[in-house]
Formats: sequence, structure tokens, C-alpha cells
Amino acid sequence: MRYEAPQSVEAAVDLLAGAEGAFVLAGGTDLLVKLRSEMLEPDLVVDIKRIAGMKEITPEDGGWRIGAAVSGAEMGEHAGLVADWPGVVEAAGLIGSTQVQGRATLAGNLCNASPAADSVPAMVAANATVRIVGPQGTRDIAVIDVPESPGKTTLAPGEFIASVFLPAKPKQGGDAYLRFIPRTEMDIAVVGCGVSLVLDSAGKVTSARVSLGAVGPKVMLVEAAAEAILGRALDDSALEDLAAACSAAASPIEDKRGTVDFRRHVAGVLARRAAEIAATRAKGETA
Amino acid sequence: MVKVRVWGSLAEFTEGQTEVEIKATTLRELLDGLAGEYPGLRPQLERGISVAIDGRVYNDSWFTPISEESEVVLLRRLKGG
Amino acid sequence: MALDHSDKPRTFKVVGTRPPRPDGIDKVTGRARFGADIVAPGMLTGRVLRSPHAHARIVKIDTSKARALPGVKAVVTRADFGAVPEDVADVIDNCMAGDKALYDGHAVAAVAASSAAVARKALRLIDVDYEVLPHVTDVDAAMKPDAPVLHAGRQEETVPEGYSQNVMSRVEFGHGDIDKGLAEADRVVERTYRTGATHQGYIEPHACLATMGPDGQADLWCCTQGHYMVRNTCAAILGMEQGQLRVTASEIGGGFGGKTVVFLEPVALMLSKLAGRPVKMVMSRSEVLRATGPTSSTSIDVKIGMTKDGRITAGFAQLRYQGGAYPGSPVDMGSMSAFAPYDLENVKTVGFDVVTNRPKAAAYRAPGAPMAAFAVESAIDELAKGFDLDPLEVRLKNAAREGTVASYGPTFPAIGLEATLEAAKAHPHWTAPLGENQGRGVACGFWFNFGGDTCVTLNVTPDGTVTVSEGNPDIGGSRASMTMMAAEELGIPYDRVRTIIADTGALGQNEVTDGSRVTFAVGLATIEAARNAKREMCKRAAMIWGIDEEAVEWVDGAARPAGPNAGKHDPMTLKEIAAIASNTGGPIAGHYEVNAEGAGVSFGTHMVDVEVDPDTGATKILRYTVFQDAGKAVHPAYVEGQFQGGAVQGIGWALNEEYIYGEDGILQNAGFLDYRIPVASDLPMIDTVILEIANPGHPYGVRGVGETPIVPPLAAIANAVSEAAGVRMTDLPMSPPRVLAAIQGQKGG
Amino acid sequence: MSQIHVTTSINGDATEFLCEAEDTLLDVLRDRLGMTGSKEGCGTGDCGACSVTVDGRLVCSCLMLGAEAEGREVTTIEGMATGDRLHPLQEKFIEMAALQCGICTPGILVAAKSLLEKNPDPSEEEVRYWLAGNLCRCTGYDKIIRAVMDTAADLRRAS
Repeated sequence: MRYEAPQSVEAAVDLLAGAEGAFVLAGGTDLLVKLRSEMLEPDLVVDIKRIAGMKEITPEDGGWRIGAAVSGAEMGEHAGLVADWPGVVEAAGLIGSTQVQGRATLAGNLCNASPAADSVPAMVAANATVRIVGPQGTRDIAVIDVPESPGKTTLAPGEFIASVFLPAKPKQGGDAYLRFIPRTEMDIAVVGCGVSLVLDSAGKVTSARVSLGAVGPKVMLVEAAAEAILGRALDDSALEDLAAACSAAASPIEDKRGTVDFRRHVAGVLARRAAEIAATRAKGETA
Repeated sequence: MVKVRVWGSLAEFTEGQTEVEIKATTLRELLDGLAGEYPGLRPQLERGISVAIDGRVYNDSWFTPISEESEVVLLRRLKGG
Repeated sequence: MALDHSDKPRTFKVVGTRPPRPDGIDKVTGRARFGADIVAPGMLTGRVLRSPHAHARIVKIDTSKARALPGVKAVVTRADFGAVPEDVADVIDNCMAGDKALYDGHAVAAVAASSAAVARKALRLIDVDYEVLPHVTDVDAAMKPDAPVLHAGRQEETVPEGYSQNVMSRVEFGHGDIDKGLAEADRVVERTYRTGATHQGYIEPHACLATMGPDGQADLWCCTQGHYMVRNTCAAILGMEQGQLRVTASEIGGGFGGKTVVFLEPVALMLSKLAGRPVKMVMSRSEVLRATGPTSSTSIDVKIGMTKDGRITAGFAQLRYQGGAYPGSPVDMGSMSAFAPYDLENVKTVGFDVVTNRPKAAAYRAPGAPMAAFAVESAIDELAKGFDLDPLEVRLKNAAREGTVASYGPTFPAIGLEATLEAAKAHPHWTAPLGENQGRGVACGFWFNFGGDTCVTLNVTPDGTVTVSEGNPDIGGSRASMTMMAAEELGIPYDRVRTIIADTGALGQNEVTDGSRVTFAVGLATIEAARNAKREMCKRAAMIWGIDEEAVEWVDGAARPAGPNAGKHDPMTLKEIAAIASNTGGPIAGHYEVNAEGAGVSFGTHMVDVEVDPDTGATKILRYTVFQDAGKAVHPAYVEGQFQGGAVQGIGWALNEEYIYGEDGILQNAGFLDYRIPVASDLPMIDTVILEIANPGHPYGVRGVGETPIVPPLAAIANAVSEAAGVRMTDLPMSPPRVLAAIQGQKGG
Repeated sequence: MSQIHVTTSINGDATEFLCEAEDTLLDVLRDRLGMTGSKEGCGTGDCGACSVTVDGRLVCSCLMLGAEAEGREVTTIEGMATGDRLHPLQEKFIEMAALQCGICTPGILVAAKSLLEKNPDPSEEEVRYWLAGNLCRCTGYDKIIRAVMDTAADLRRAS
């Protein structure tokens, strides 16, 4: 294995495009586990942390551009980001331990392409995009379009994610992410749910995005769930419908982390709880 | 004679008795006596047993004295963690 | 044997205080050397190739390509060990598979190479021709007559007809007449309980460094609970004399029973022998989980009868424990301990030891007892609640006490169960209010505690300090306890004594650090060694004073004339006597070697509050209190630590920990990510109440305390969760999917 | 395969080492630099026994390549005491018996020190969540949490 730490995007693209079995190293919290378990044996690892901008959070069009090597801990310390997208920041903050937070990144969590990745449903609910650089230049795509199947992304050889973009926070909007794990920390999500919504002055939902993780081969945007609450105040009946839509949309497998029935049911429970938090935030209250 | 209580599944090898009498003044004599009187017990004795004498557990100390009044109970060999 | 020297109630000066442990600074600065922390010149790296199949015949192993790889210095398979004595045959087969690989992760070959990278590559070059066989991992399935058989023809004579050959033995304990007792009951609970297999979960993976020379002498450094056991076992396997193998115990990063057997050590020695160089082997976490000792998973039928005023009229349990790939599950311990806390007229337990295609179970803290207690204490709780009786009162009503004929046979001497129950009843925890979806559970637990072969040597240095050498690895502060007992006995300050763990060349045989034996047995030997040294020092003082040694006594760290007839002499301190040791006959030491039999049994009662989320089935532990008899707490902080650690291991077992096997017999969760031991944020503080009912078999009244604390938690938590969830939980772990399904099943039904 | 030359600072000392590209920082510390205070309990970032700080940030040294340490400032358990003076956390852990076997202790101390530098007055819940990635199998965490809270209180009083 070779290790390179290029100083520019171009140099990184050249390295990645020029080698079979090349992998990007940002936080490394997934990559190193795979190296260790001999799941991966790369010829080349390209550390992108020394490229300018990769460790920066910058305001853009009212939203935030987050460099691909920004860690969860750094996001949690950024007051502006926390104020606008608390759900995304919390989701990133749920990945692993404090130690993992010191390294793990949004881009890495996304490119690992696990259906259970915590930050991905939150980013999908927030309608985040990523900027991909590669031999063919630069392109922006929606976060939801990055994962293809468990462990696989739609990125072409030589491409990597340079940054994640969180759009301007809608006025009277709020987001939240909740996951279910058996312990209080250190587990992979058995179910994850991201909700981002906007309320009108009467407290009715004017727009919503609801996403689920760990209940299908990739993170899903549940449009039926958003429709279930659109135009409604988040009363018990609206929340019941939201939960039912999420449970119906879930198509989980049974594995060591949970059963099919459990995941379906809990998808609804989390959606309901996350929507209530998002609504509280949309009203400008803290939750 | 010392009265010795054996655990349930050993009674099969002591003609159905859960209490047998053995002439013994020490643990060693007791074990030898048991093996002599009840050859069916030998496999278990060879695998190792513990013996409770007046409520205290002994594994190997042959010359632990046993009196006729002693309460003697055979136990499966104890193991710990 | 001088066991009956229990002193009258006495006041202690050092024992019962909380001094800093002697190895404290090493452990907080990173200087302490654990199993993997040592190197040797010219050292090679050893690695193990493991079976990817749950059950397979090993048709052929071709190691030629691996041997040809540059940097590979030795390759070992089972064939290199040849025939071994019968009593270690299963041991070596577990370390290196023979004809068959019996579980996922079973070692089949090992290499020693110049680097880890070369060793890794070499493993891939070993061709193993497997004939895959049908497998069985579930205990009940393995007992069926048509189950795939692991070992043919090894069944004990105790097993009746009609069972698979996987049932290796059957035991039965008890007295009275179960049917008669059940007939007297106002209600009978009959249920089946199941527990998952858990791992000891020590944070330090197994590691060792072996050096063997062409002269047949060998040195081994390893993390183990018993380096004398390692020596004896490895010597037997390798056909060596025990005296030729010197084993040094490293600091040990947790064991809990899992380091009472060998895994890497004989392999490392064989690799070193063949390579002619030191070989270091360190397991990965996944190797630890796949191939070292977990516990049994169990299936237990219980039938208990109770009168409406809370008297237990009969208790029956049939216990089925799978012990992995080789015989020896702790089902006998479970069967003996199941009803031990109770004074029962009619009691019977039947146990079956079953083999399955899983790693061989090793001891885990009170091996066999927690599962049995889970079943019995759950059923008692259900009966008590059914009659609307206070579960503590019911336990008090039936509690074993001095004079009770234990369910496993003997009559109890003074024991502390009632004291723990009374303490629990009086504790504010018992009457604290509970909220919605919350429940409180209690349960009792019992453990035997052991003694065993023990040696201690105590040396007095010329400047009057004292060194104690003991042969049991210090797994949780025992050096501090030994130092305290030596200081107490000698009447000198704690900081004038230093205790070390000696290697196998320095002392005689020592039993493994297990069975909660160390503070009891090594403590006893330390006290007796100190007494021997005192006797010698009194003799030296007598020489100086020109009086009979019988006329000298030892008080407060000094020799004094024993009475007015001995004459008037100023006391001679230990320091003064040590200074003239060369002039009075030579160096002063005391040593003591004993098979310390007669350990005192121990009881505990646990109380726990939980909250269950009815929408997700998740359980949160809100409050936890441990009540246990310690005999005499030598260093109370470490006694509390044992109580707390045992309780939390029990919490893990009750809620989340389990070995998960796929249909293919492959372990699904061989890592700390999905083998979920409790983390700090899962828990509240664990409160402790230490009771002290002196053990008459120890000079200071000490009882072992390490194992009992893991016995009650499974049932205590199950009783609390059942109350909070409104449905009786009978299967462990009570993972959220299982609890949610039970809640929903209850609603549906 | 040629080795990578890395220049870094470890516990304030300028340090150079050669490593393989696949060597983790933990491999380098333990096997190349002889600093065995950081422990490997899992190799997958699940146990925290290998905790160190890199440029002041708490990380698992098993989840970082040695090569990534180029130009960084690494601190390990070996750098926690100052000369013959233990760090207050180290003293407190001994005093309050916050360790049994001691294998997790270095990682927990490094993590706790990092917490107290960031938050001198943590609640019990904050300490528990901060240390959730440091597994301890012996103590049930009780005495560890108390020792960290107590040290924080001592340090606040002293400042």
C-alpha cells in the first residue's frame, strides 16, 4: 500500500484516477477498520486533509459549505451551523465515540454507503448536496443520489466528494434526526429518521422532508410521510399518519441488530418523535 | 462409620442410596472406601470431586480428619472464574 | 492444616482502610506491562489461521507454499504436537484443531514470521481442504437424537438413553419429594427460561511471548489468571518437565474466568521451538470473541410451588447448558447453586452438559450460577407477585441460614443471606417512589468460593522493609490487599511492605486466580507467612535478651517480653531485629504453603429500578444497589469495585450481550460494535452495601467477593423489566426487539 | 515497498520515525517507538484504550495512520505526568480506586483530561457520554465517573 497526501484537488484527482484500488482517506474511521479486518487491501490511500479548504466550514448563499475533511466535533463547535441545522449536526455527532467524532466526516459517512449511516438521513431531510470533483471536472448532486447500494456509491473512478452543502435554513424551518440503538452510544443505527419541515404562522406544515435509514438497502426519502403531514398541524392524528407512512415505507431486513417488525414499528415511532423536535425548532424554541 | 451423602445421579452407582456408610477417619480413607465399596463411582471419583465436611468444601487434602459425627457430602468438583 | 485459628473479633489498623494500591502509578502512567507490551531480541510475530466453518473435517492441510514464503520461520499444525496426555487432549485440540474444526474460528494452523505483514500473507498461502459437516449451535437442538454429533463415543455413563451423543453428562442434586411438595402448594409456576451466550469481555486480548531453546528450556510471558496453570498445561502438551518452563505473568487486563485456560501459549512455544527464536502472539478482538471462552447459552425448565403465605413447598429445575465444542459446561455449578439461597424441604435439580459447534465455554465469574439464578429467582418473583406478597419478605421467609441443609447437600455454617435481605429491606432504595413505565426488581445470588494450592514468601530486608511474593496475578487490586494483611499482621505501616507477583520459578504451585479465592487463600497464606516471620523475629529477640523464645511476644511491630517473668527489656522493633539479622543467624523470612480449603460461601441481594420505553422496548437502568456479605472487607474500595463491576456485567448479560450465530453457524457479531457491553452512558452509579459476617475459615474472617455479584443481576433486572413492561420476560438478553415484541404480544393477547 | 519518513511531535518531543503506509499511529507508538501505554483492545475504534490527542483533538490512535501524524502534535498517556508530578486525574484515580485491572486506564485518563480541558465543569451525564467510547469491563464505571467529577471540582477550586 502507498500513502499520499496531496496538497491540491487536482493532484488528488490525478492520484485517484491513476491507480486501481485507490481509496480516499478523510477521517478514516471506516477505512481503517476495513484495512484492519483485511476487507480492503488498497494499493493507494489518498489523504485529502492537506488540501486547502477541506477542513473549512464557509457560508455560501445563506447556507453552509462543509469541507470533506471537517470532523463531527468541528461541526458541533460551529455555532452558525448548529443554529441552522441542529439535526444534521446532531446526526453527525451520533457517529461513534468522542474519539471517532474527532475524525469522522459527513462525506466519509456518505461514501461508506451504509444504509445505517447516521448523518445521511439528516442530510437527505435537509436537502443537502455534495460537490464531486474528478477527472471530468466538478459536479453537484443531491446527497440522496450518492449511495447506490450497501457499500457502493454512484461516484465514478477518480471522483471524490470535496464538500457537502447545506442550503439556507428555511424561515420557520427546523430539522431533527433520531436513531434507535440498543445502548445509549457506540452502536450502529437499527433505525434512523431525519425530518426537516417548515411551519406557517398557524403551526401548519408548509413543506416537509422525511427520510429513513437502516430500513432498506439505502437511505430513503419518504415522500408519502411528508405528504401525510403537509398542510396539517402536528397534532396526534397527523403524527399517527406520519408514523404509519414511515412504517409502511420501511422495507427492512432482519439481522443481528433488529427484526423486520421491530424496525418497521420503530421507524414510525422515531418519525413521530423527530417531527415533534423539528416542529419545536421551527417555532424557534430549543429542543 | 461415616455417613456420606452422594448427589442424586450418583445414587445409581450406590444401589439407589443417597446416603452410604464408609469406614474412614480421613478424606483419603473415605475416597478409597467409596471406590472399594461402590466400583460404579470410580469414573466420577477419577474425574475429580469436592467433599463438604461439616459445611466446608475440600478438594484434595487427603488427611483432612473426618469424625463419625461429621456431615460429609460429595459434590461435583467445583470450578470458578 | 492450621485453618482453625480464627481470631476473636478484633480491631484492625490497616485492614478496612483504603490505601493507594502499590501498582497504581504504573497503571495510571502507562508503564505497567500487560501481555502485549513486551519485546524480545529477534522476536517473530505469530499468527493463527482459523476455520471459516462451524463444523468440518480437516481432510488435508498443505503448508508448503506458506513455508516457502520469505520471512516465514515456522508453521505449526496439530500434527506437530503429536500425542498428548489424556487430560490435556481437549485443551490442545481447542488450541489447534485435530481431525475436525468444531466451530467458526477454531485454530487450524499457525505461522511465525519476520513481520505481521508476512505472517498475514503466509496464512493465506496455507491450503486447508475442508469437508464441511452439518452443525448445531443451539443447546436444545443439539440434545435431539438426530442432531449432528461432534464427538462420538465420549458420553458419560450418567446420561440416560434417548439423547444425542452431544449430551456428555447428566447430574442430579437435591433432597425431599418434589411431587409431595408441589401438592402442598397453593400455586405452581412452571416456565422455560433461556439465556444467550455471553463473553467475559476483558478489554485486553490474549497475548504471549514464548522463547524456547534447543536445550529444552523455555520462558513464557503471558497475560493469564494463573501462570502455574499455564506452565503445567503447556509442559504436559509439549512433553516438557514443568521445571524447564518458566512462566511470568504480565499485568492482566481483565479475565473474569476467561483467562483460566490456554489458547495461544502452547502454540507460541511450539512455534518458538521450531523457529529457534522468540515468538510473540497477540489476538485480535475478533479472534477473542470467535475463539476464546464465552459462557454457556442455556435453556432451563423451572417448576416451583408456593403457599399463599409465601412458603416455597418445592423447587425443581432441569438445566441444559451448551459448553461449546468440548465437554465441561458449568451446568453442575448451575445445578448445585440454583436453589442454594433457600431452605427447602423438597428440591431437585437435573443438569445436562451439551456440546455444540461453538467455542469451548470458559469460566465466567461464578460459572453456571447466574443463569440458574435467573430462572429460579424469576419464578419466585412471579409467585410472590401473584400472591401480592413482598418479594423481599418471601425471600426472607425461605432464606437459608446457619443450619440449613443446602440444596446441594451440606449444612450451611454462619452465612450472610438474611443480613443482605434485611439490609435491602431497610434501604431507602426499597421504598423510593417509581414513575410510569418503571419497575423494581430484586433477586438473590449465591457462590461457593474456593481456596486451593497457595504459596507466599515474605522476606524482611536488612533495613526492615518487607517484601511479599505471591503467585497469583493481580487482577483487581490484590497486591494492595496482600500488602495490607502483611502490614496488619506484622504491625508495621502499609508503605513498608511491597508485594510482587512471582514467576513460576520462584514459588511452588499456585491455583489459578479464580473462584474468588485470592483475598481468602493468598491472604491466609500471607498472614501465616507473616506469623512465621514474627516467630523468627521473636526468636532473634530472645537470643539478644537471653531468654526463652516462648517468653517473647509480638505487639505493634515489635518483639516484647511476654510477661513480668521474662525480665525487663525494651521492645525490639522489626527494623532493629532486621538490622542484626546477620548477627543472629541470617536473613529473616516467613513462608507458608497450603492447600487452603474451607473457603466460606457468599450471598448477595441486588435491587434495581428500570424504565422501559413502551414504544421501542428499550430499557434504562435508573438505580442499582448491591448488598453482599464480604466476610471482612480488606480494602473496601476494591470490594465495592467488585460489586459494581459484577453488577454491570450482569446488566450487559441481561439487556444486550449475546453471541449471535447465523444459519451457517458463523458468529455474526465478533467485535465490540455488535457484541454490546455496557458503556458509561448506559448506567447510573452502582450503590453498594457491604455486610461483614466473618468467615470462620479465615484468620480475619475474609470471604471471596468477586463472583457472587454477577449472580443476582440477570434475575433482578428481568423482574424489574417484567414489572415495568407488564409482561414476564423469560429470555435473555432482553433486547429492545424482544421486549417490544413481548409488550405487543401482551396487548394482542 | 519503501517506508514513509514522518516528522512529528510526541508529548512535546520532536520525533522522527519510519513506518509502513498501513501502520496505524497505534502500531507506530507501540511497536516502533516503544510507547506501550496506549493499548489495543479492539483495533476498530470501539474501546478507546488507544486514545491519544492529535493537535489537541481526542482520537483513537488505531483509527489513524502513522503517516498522518506528519507535522502534528501527538500526546499520549506517557506525556500526562509532568516529571515526577502526576496529573491530578492520575492521582485521583489511584486515590479513589477508579481502576481494577488497569488496561483501559490510560485511554480513559487521556480522554478525561481532554474533557476537562474543554469543559471544566461537566455534569455526570456529560462525563458519561464523553467517556462512552472508553470501555471498562471491571469497574462498572462508577468510581471512574466519580474520580473525573471530583478532579474537575478540585481543579475548579484551585483555579
